[in-house]
Amino acid sequence: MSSVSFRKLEKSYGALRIVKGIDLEIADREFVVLVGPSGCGKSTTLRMLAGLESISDGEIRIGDRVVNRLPPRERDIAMVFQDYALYPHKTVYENMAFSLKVRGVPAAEIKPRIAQAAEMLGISQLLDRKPSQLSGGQRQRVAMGRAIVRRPQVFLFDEPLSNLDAKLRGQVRTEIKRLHQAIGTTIIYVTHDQVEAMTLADRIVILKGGEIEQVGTPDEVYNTPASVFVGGFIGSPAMNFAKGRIQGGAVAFDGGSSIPLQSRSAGPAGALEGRDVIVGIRPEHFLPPGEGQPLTGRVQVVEPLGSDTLIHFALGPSTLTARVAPEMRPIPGDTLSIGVDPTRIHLFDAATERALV
Amino acid sequence: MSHDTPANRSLFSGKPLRILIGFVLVMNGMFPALWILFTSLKTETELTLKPITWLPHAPTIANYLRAFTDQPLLLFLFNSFMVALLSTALTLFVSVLAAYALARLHIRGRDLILSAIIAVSTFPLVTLLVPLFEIMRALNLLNTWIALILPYTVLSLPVCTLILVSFFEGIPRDLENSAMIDGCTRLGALFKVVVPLAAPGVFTAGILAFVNSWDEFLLALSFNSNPMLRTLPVGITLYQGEFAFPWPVISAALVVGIVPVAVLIVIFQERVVSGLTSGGIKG
Amino acid sequence: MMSKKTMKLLLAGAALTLTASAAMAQTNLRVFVSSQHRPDVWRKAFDMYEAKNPNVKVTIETGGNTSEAQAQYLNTVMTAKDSSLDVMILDVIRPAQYAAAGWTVPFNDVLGADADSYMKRYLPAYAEANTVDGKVVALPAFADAMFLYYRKDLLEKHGIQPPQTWDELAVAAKKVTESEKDPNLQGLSFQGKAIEGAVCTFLLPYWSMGRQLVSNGKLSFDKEAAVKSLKLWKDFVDQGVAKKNIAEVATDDTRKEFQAGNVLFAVNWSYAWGQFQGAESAVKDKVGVVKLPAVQGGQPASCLGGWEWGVSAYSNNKTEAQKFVQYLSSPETSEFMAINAALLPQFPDVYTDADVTKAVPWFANARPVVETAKARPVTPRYNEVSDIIRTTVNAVLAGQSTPEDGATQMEGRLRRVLR
Amino acid sequence: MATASETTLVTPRNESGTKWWTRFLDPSERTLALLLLLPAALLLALIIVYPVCRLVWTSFQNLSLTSGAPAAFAGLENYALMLDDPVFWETTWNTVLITLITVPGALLVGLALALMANLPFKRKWPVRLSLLIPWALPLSFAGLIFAWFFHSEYGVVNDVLGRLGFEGVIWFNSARWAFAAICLTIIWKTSSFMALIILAGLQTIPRSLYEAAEVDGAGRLRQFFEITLPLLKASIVVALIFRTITALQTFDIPFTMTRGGPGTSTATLAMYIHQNTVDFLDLGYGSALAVVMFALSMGVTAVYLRMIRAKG
Repeated sequence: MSSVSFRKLEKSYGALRIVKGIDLEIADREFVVLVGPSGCGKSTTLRMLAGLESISDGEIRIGDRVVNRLPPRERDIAMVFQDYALYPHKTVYENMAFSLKVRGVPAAEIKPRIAQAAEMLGISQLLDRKPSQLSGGQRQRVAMGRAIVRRPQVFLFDEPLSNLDAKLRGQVRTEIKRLHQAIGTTIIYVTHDQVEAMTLADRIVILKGGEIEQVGTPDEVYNTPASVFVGGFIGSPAMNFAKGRIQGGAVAFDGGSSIPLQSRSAGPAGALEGRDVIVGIRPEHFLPPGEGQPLTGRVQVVEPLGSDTLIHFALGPSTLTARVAPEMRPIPGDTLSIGVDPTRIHLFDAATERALV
Repeated sequence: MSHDTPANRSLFSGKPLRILIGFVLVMNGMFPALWILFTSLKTETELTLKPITWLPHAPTIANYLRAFTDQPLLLFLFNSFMVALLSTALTLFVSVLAAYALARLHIRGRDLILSAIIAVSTFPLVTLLVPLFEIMRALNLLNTWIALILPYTVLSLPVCTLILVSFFEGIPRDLENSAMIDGCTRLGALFKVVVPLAAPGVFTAGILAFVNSWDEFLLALSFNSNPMLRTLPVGITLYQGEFAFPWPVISAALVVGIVPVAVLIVIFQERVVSGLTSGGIKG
Repeated sequence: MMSKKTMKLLLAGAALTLTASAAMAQTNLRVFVSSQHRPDVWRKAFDMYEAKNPNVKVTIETGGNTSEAQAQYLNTVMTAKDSSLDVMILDVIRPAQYAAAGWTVPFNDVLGADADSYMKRYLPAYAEANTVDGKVVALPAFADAMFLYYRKDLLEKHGIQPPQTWDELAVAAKKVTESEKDPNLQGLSFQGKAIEGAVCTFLLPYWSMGRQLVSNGKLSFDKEAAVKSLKLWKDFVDQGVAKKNIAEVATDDTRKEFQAGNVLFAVNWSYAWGQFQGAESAVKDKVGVVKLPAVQGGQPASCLGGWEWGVSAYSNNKTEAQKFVQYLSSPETSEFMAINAALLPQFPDVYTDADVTKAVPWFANARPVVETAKARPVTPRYNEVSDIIRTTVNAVLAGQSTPEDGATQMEGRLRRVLR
Repeated sequence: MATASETTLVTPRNESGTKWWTRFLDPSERTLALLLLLPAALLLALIIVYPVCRLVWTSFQNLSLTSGAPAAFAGLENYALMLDDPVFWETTWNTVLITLITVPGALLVGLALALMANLPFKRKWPVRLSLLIPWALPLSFAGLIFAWFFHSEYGVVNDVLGRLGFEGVIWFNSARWAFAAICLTIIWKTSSFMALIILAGLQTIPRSLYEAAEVDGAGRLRQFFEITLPLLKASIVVALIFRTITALQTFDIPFTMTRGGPGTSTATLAMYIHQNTVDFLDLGYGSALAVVMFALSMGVTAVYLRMIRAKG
C-alpha cells in the first residue's frame, strides 16, 4: 500500500496536448476518483499511472519510487478495465491465477489466495466457468477478484461500472466501497459519472480539458464548486445558471428579478459592484413560496417524480429548474413565485467562470 | 487507441525497425510481380546476360507488342473477363436468393442447409474432372464459356452465400416490414430494400467470385482446349511453343494478366479483406 | 453457329430437291493445321484447290503450339463428337490412335481396290504408319526424321570424320571439346526434357540394337536393350559429353544452342536446318548433317516424324473432305510445300525433283535418313506409352533413377498400359 | 415470358386491385423459401451431386475413349490397377508430402506476416496490398513467375545465392530441389491468405487483454503464447482446413513449374487425374483416382471437424 503522486504530468500526441501538467498527491489508503467528461484526460492519466501510456513530461511516483519508465508489471499495481479484459479462453480461476503464476508465486499459495478473494466477492461457485458463461455483474466481480489476489500497492479502476445496467451499478458500487473499507488499499478510480464519484470517493478530482478544475472531498466540491464547470458537473439535476449583474448589493437578473447578497456573499459585495456574474442555484435549494427571497417566472413544464416535483420555469432569457415538494403542482403557463435561500447561491465571474469570493 | 505503450517502444523502438519490417512485408508481396515487370521490359539478349541484370538497361515495350501479336492475348483477356463476369453475375443472383431464404425465412433444417453449404465449400472440384468432362461433352458444351461458367458459379456459391447470409442478418427486419407495409411485395422488398442495403456484401461477394473465376486453371485447361476459347492463365501457360519458351514475352503477358486484378484489388482492398474474413475462403 | 445453321439448311434444301446440281451446293471445309508447320504456306495450297473447285470453301484453324496441346484440343473436339472440323493434321504417332477410337474415316471407300498401289507411292514408313488393319486411316502430309547435325568446320579442323557409332561420337566430342578449351562448347545436345522428343531419344539406340517396343500390338520390351539405351545417354552426361542439365533441354533449346555455336553434335528434326542456315545463325555454312549413329554392331536408326491428314468421323462433308485430302497428299502439293515451306516430301521421287533440289539442296542428304527412320509404337494407348518413356528418360538423365531402375519401372508401367 | 403471356391473357383484377401474378410475388413463406433455394439446389445437383454419383459409377467401369469400345462394367479392376501403379503411389505420396510441408509452412510464414502486418504502420494500404496481391495472383501465374526465379542460369534465386557466395542449384534437374522450389512457391502464394485470416483474428483480440496481461506482469512472449495463440485458434483452424483441402488438390504450381518432372517426381495426384482424363482419355481409371482423392479430402475435413468439436 502506498501513496501516489503526479508532478507536472504531461501527455501529448504531436501537437495535441491531452494532459496539461497535472499535480496531485494521493495519500496511502485514499480512495480518489478522477471524474470529468469524455476527453478530459482522466483515462489517459490513469493509463500513464498504470504504465500503459508513455509520459510526455513530468513525473509519477508510487510510494517513493519514480515509475516513469517502468513497465506496468514492475509498478505493483492492479487494474480493473472498463471491458474487464478477462481472458476469454481461461476459466475464472485461471484468470485470477494468471498474474500470480507469471510472478512465480507457488501453486500452494495461489489457491488459498484465490479462494479468499472469491469468498470476499461471492464468486466461489464460478471458479470453473469461462467468462462467456458469466453475467455482466459476475464478470465485473471476477475482474475485481483478479485485481485483489495480487495484493498490489495501488488499485486502478477504469470506468468499471459503465457496462452494467443502472440497478447493478448501484449494487456493485456499494461492493467496491465495502471492498475498500475491507482491504484499505489505495484506489484510483476513473469515471464520468458524478454520482459514482460522490458516493465512492474520499476525494474527487475534477478534470477538464487536461487540467485539474478542482480537488476536494465530495462535500467540498458540492458546496463550494470552484467554477461554473464543477457546479454544473456535480449534482443532479444540474445546477441552474442565470446571467446577472451586481447592483446595489444585490444580483439583478436579466429578466428583472433580483436577490440581495447576504451573509457570506455580502462581504465583498462592495468590491463586486457593477460586475457581470453568473449565478448558480441548485434545484434543491429553492424554497417553498413565501420563504426566502422570492423569484417570479412563467411555468413551462412540470415533472412529478413522486418523491419531488421538478418545475421548469423561465426567468428572463434563462430556464431554471426547481426541485420542490411533491404536493406543489403548478399549471404550465402560470406565473410562479418561488423562494430562494440567498445564502445558498453561487456567484461566478461571467468572464472567467471561476467562483467569486 | 494508441499503441505507443512503453512496452511497445522497448521492443520495436520506434521507426527504423518498423520501416524495415514494412519493407520486408511489401517486398514479400510485391517483389515477384515487380521482377516480372522488369523482365518484361528487357530484351531477349539482356535476359541471357550473365550475371543477370536487375533493372532493365534499355527498357523496351517490344515484348508487349509481341505478347499481343504472337498469341491472341486480347482474346484470352476477353474470354477470362467474360467468363469471370458472367459466372460472377450468376453466382450473385443465385446466392442472393439462397442467402435471403436462409437469413430471413423460417425454414426447417436451416442449420442443416448451412452446414451443407460449408461442406460444399471444402469440396475438391478437381475430383469431378471426369464426370464434369462427360457432362459437358454430353451437353455439347466443351469449348464454350458455359463449360466454365457453371462450375465456377458452384465454386464461389458457398462462400458468397455465407457472406450474404451474414450481411442480410445485419439488416434490420423492420426495414423490410415497413417496405411491405408501404406496398412492396416480398420479392420487391428483397430487391428494392434488402439488396441495396446489402450492397457492400453483394459487392464483396462479387469480387471474391470474380477473382476465383479469374484464377481458375485446371477446368479451363481441361474443358476449353480450343486456343480461341482459352482463358488467360491457360493461354499464358501454354505460350511456350513446341520448341521455344519466350520468357520476356511470357513476362509481358503475365503483367497484362496481373494488371486487371491488381487494379480491382487496389480499388476495393478493404472490401476484399472484409469479405475474406467474414466467411470468404479461398486457398 | 450461323454458318453451321446455314449449312444445315443448304443440305436440307439439297436433300429435298434432289435435283440440285453439284455445282450449286457450296461445301465449307474446316481444316485444322498445326501452327508450327507454316499454316501460311498451307493456306496458299488451299487457295489453289479452291481455285480449281469453286464449290469448295476452305477455312483454316490453327492452335496449340505443341503436338501435345494440339492433340489435347483435337481430343476434346473428337470426344465431343463435334462436327465443326472436317480435316485435321495429325502427328505421325496419332493416326492409329484415332482410327482405334473411331474418330477418323478410312479412305478405302474412295481409293477402292487401288488402295494398295496408291499407298505404295509414299515412302514405305508412311504407308505403314497410315495403314491400320488393312485400312488407310490417313494420308501423309509431309515427312520428317531426326538427324545428326554437326559442326563441319570443327570436325575438319581436327581431322575427324562424322561418327558412325555413338562411341565414335563420344570420342570425337571429347577430343574436340578438350582441345578447343571453350567452356561453352558442348559435345552433344539432345532432348532430355520430358517431351515427345525424349521418346525418340530413348528409341534411337534401342532400335539401333534391332529391338522393337511393340510388335503386333503386344509389348516386346527388351529390358537389356532398354538399360543400354538409357545408360548410353546417361554416360554422355556423366562423361561431360552432354551438359549437366540435359534433363531440362527441349527440342528448340538444342536448336538455339547449336545455332549459337555452342554445340558440336546435335540431334534434331529437319526444321533446324533452315534455322542453322538462316541469317541469325552463328554457324551458317558450317553445318553438316548425316544420319544418326548406331550402337556398336547395330544398324543406324532414326525416329520417324512427319504429319498426316485425317478426315473426322463426325464431319458432315466426308466425301468432299477426302477428295481434298487426296489433293493435299499429292506429289504436286508435296513439291509445293517442299519448295515453299521446306517440309520434307513423303514421296521418294520428290526429293530428286529438279525444282526441289534447287530450292532445298540438302534434301538430297535427308532422303536416306528418312528412309531409315522407324515409326514409334503403334497403339491406341500411345499417349500413355509416350508418357512412360519420356518421364523415365527424364528421370534417368536427371539422376533421379539409375538406368536399371528406369528400365524396370518402364517395363512395369508399359505392361500395365499394354495389358 | 411473363410479358408474352400478359399480352395474350385477360388479366382479371380482384377487389383489392392486385394482379393475378402477385400470387407469385407474395407466396407463402415456405413456398418462397423453396423457390429461392431452387436455383442453388439445381446448380449443386448438376455440378456436384450428379457428378459425384457418376464419378463413383464410372470408377467401376472400363471406359477409355481412345479404345473406341463402349463402357463396360469392370468391378474393382481400376482400383486393383491403381494399387499396382507406381505412379499412383508416387503422385499420392507427393501430394501428401506437399500438404504436410506447405500447410504448416504457410501457417508459420502467414503467422509471421500477420504479426508484422499488425504493427502500427502509419500507412496501412501498402501492407494490406502486399498481402492481397499474392492472394489474388492466379496460382498458375505464381508458378510461371517462380519457375523463372528458379531458372538455373538466368533466375534471380541462383543470382542471389551466387552473390552470397553459394553455388547455384539446377533446381528443376533434381527431384529434391524441384520439390523444394515447388513447396517454396506454394508457401509464398498461400501464406498471405493465411496472414489475412490471422490478421483479422488478431484485430478482434481486444487491446485491453494485452494491457491486462501487461499489468498482470506477463512479458511479450508470454502474452503471445497465453493470449494471442489461444485466441487465434478459431481463425487458424478455419484457415488450416481450407488450406489443407486446397493443398490436396495442388495442380497449378507443379504443372506450370515442372510438369511433374524430373520424371514423375514432382507430379501430384491432381495432375495424374488430369493426365488420365484429358490426355489419356481413360475415364474409368481417372475416376478411380478421383475417388481416392475425394476420400482423402473428406477424411481431412472429418478429422478437422472432430478437432473443432472436441475443443469446443
